[in-house]
Amino acid sequence: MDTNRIYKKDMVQVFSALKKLNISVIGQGFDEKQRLVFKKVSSFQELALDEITPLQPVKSFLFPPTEKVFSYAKQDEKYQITPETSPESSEKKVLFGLRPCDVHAIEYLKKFYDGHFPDQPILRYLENTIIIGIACEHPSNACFCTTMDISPISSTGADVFLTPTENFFVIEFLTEKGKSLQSAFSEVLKSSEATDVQWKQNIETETSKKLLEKIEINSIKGQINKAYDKPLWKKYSDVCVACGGCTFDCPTCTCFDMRDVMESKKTGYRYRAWDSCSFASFTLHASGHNPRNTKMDRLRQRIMHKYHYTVTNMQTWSCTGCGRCVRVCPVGINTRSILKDIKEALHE
Amino acid sequence: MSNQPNHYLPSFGKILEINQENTLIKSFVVSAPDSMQTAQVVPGQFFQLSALGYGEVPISISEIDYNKKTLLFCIANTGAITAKIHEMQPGDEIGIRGPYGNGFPIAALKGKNIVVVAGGIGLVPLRSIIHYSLMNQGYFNYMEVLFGAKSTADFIYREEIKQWRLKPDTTIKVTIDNPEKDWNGNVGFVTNFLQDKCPDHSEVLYNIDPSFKNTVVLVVGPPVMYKNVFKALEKIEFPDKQVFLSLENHMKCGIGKCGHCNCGEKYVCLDGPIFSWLEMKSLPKEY
Amino acid sequence: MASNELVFLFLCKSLKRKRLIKIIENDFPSIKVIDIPCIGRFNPILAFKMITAGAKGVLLLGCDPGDCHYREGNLISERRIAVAKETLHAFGIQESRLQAIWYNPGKDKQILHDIKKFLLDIASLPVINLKTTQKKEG
Amino acid sequence: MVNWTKITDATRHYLKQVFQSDDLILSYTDSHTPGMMTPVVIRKAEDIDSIILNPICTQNLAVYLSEFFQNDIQTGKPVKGKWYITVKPCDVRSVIQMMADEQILKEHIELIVFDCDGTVTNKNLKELFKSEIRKVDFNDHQAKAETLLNEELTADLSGLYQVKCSDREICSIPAVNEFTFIGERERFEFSGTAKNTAIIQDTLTQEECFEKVSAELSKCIRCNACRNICPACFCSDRCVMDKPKLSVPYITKEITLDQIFQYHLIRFYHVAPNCTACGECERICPQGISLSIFYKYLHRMNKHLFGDESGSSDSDRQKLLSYRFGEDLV
Repeated sequence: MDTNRIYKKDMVQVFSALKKLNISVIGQGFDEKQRLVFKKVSSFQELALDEITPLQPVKSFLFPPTEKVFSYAKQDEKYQITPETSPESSEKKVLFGLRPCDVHAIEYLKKFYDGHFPDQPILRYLENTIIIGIACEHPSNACFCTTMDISPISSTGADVFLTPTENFFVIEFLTEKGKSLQSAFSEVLKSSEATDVQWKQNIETETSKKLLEKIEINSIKGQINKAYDKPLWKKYSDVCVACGGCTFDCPTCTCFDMRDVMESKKTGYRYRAWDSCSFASFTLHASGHNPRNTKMDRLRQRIMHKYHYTVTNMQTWSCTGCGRCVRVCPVGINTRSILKDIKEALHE
Repeated sequence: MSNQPNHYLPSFGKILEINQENTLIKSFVVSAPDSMQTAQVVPGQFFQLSALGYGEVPISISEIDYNKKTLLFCIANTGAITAKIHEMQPGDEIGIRGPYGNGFPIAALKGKNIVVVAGGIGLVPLRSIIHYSLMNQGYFNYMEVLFGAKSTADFIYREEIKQWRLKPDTTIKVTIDNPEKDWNGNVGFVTNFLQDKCPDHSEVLYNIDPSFKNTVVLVVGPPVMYKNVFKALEKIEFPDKQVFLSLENHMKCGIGKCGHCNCGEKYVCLDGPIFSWLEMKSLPKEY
Repeated sequence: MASNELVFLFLCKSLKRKRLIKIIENDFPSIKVIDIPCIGRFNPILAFKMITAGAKGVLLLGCDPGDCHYREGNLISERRIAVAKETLHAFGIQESRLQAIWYNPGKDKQILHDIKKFLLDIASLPVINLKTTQKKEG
Repeated sequence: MVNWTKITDATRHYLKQVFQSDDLILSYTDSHTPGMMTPVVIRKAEDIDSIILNPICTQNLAVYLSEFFQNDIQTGKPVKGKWYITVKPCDVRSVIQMMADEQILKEHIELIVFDCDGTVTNKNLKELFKSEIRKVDFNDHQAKAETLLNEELTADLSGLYQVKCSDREICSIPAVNEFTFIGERERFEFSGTAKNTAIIQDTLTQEECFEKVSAELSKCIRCNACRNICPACFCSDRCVMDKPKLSVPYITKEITLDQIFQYHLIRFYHVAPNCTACGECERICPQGISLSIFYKYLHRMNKHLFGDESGSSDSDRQKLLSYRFGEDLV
């Protein structure tokens, strides 16, 4: 693998080169209220790479919270349909400095929205996105990526991968898409030294010291549905307030709702908006029957979907251990403890 | 990737004919949009119909005319969107996406005895298979339709049922839940037909094929009804892989993305809506 | 009249409405009149929706307290409107955009005078059309 | 000054004495999420020892009450036994208001109020320690934390309490209901430093206020979290926000500024008469919207308009639902 060095002081040039190529950069930084978010950044200084990953996932730039699907107009008793393609979807963008967990989440989104019936609007977003991953040095106290088989230095899924050191990044161009960016970096790329291989390893050892203890759940992979009838769900659903925060802040949650809006007698549009399996209305039939009638059913559905159903359907966890659900939960339900409890319940 | 078609855009069919089946249900004959390949539509599949400005609902196909390229939908007025569809007139355009879902395993049903168990509006998706048997004489060995409704007012397809009765190798049995004055037919739930002690019990299960080897049961109805049908079938030890059911979960996209119809590992819109009883046993009880 | 000058007027059915509506529609083309069975049936949620979508104001015309055909419809709504106005104020939206006036049926002159006053009250207020306001990134 | 170990022990001790089978306890326990407690429903006497009380017991347990009662209505079983609920002084009002609104049966509820100097959220803790923490313990105003690299940190909590804890009025317990007080003092008195946080509706002009509100609300992602945690929002699945059967809905699910405004206007209008300013909506918001700018104003409005504060009486239903002929209007 070709590795190079790029000095942090030279990043100014990279950013102006990207601007010239009409590529916008999205990365984590502080907004005007000093909240850590993913946002459009115009300079390297705006990035806050030394913080933990923001609570709101980067998914909203690829799968917008609300998006028009099409608009319609009725003329002479005939409908005209115009598909709505938001300009952002065809805009070339770089996601700068995504942690391995978030990179994996985008990999999952790609896999999920493709398939027999590809979701064309979202795939267009993904197609125009180049991911620059970064080795994770700053885990939060809720992170459990190693539990989900993701190493803090894993570069799978990224187009370009950075390993941060004090003054420079060790940079690897991994895919064709990533190599298309090379021209923006070319002027400031410095050749790397033999010792640069070591940096990644250093970060792994340093970060794993900070991470919480890994739960070995590979031994129960594919068998989690056996815990379906165990009493552990009641314990968590008793206190769950079904706020939906965990699903809205999850980088791999994919569900949405589609509804229509009538603007006038003859025009209107259909939009889609994020939806959450935590809500009772999610599965409610028109007849009033609700397949998942209790909060327990809905909490179990979320966990089962992430740790069992996608494992059988797509051979992957749909969880990256980013810890956002733990950080956002207002009543302190810890997904990590649920996994622990499942494991215990299965070994009884 | 992005040059692929956008599956969320509906095409349009024209409503040719509307019949009031009963107070709640209307049937709509819709000409299929040109882009749709009607030859591939299988009984048991469903379409996403939209009343633009109100929304979209999944509706099972109840009859396909392969020659005229028309589709028949029977729609109950239960919500805002179906109410709007009910207001439509012949000549109006209706948004259609589909067909989606797997449909009944028609090939595997060839030469079998078919027992159709329908509760109320559940007859709608099953009508497509009854119609299929009318169009393809001799495709099935014997067909028996067991239909249960709340009252005589809930009957649908009155004319068609008369025609079905005339057909050889076909029995139709009808029952209502509540006794009524002018009704001298069966009273009770549709599950009664499956029980031995019922005087008018199922022809196929008890006389034609008591070994159940060459018989398939197709069930559609509300959750309470099919759960009871399963119980009745369990009692007579009917093999579970020969029972098929159409699930009706809440759906939004129809193509396995929106997540509403997810039940266990299956997405009802992709892997269903037709499931065998055997498959259903492996699913969590969330239907 | 341009739609950005829109004012909605909800009218209680018990007021002699046919003649009144005609006069109002003649005199004030910016007003869209909607009649409802009783002002007590008016849900302030509608007013929120109208005001945030570009209507300048919402005016309710109901019967005098005590005169209500349904006994206490207008009294209940007075409370609702008081809370709704405060809610608007909490969001930084001028509470004068939502007003209720109570009348004896027949006093048309007084009604027209007060409608004029209401229109004058809100004349200087800007139109809030959040539908066209873009949401900020983030 | 509150000694948390003593309070926890005293609570456990008291509950062990009174608890009988069929009773139910709502309290707090460790969540395994650093800096966060989790509510717990205790149905067995041996679980009482899992109760832990400390300044990060931020959740308002009142929100669970209506749901448990609803469940009982659903199953048709009568409410058996007593319900013990350990609450902070600020949450007492929420419970009382729910009693007044006939959401819960007062004869089944026993309130156990524990002493409190103020609560801190995990956001506050992060500000305090300026690093990710693995574990945190409390005593008096002192917090002792372990970082991810197992370094020990200690810090003083006073002055860092939640926004709502700066309001003396919210803490005072209305003298309408019987309750058991657990603490070293005779009765609860607010001892924190009251920061008089001004309400923006007073300090800013209306235009500035609207600007500020728009800026705050534009971050909303319509996740409904503020509705679902609100003890005053007890409509649960009958909420107007997700009524699917309305052909022309009052509100769509879009996340555009007009729908966000509509959502919050509807929500605050609906809860205005029974909001007790418990501050849960602000704490829970995943987008960090300071919803206190609304509830503070509406809480005060309630007092001005209707004369008494919500949550100060367990028999007066909220004013919008309880009009009686001949009563003063506002």
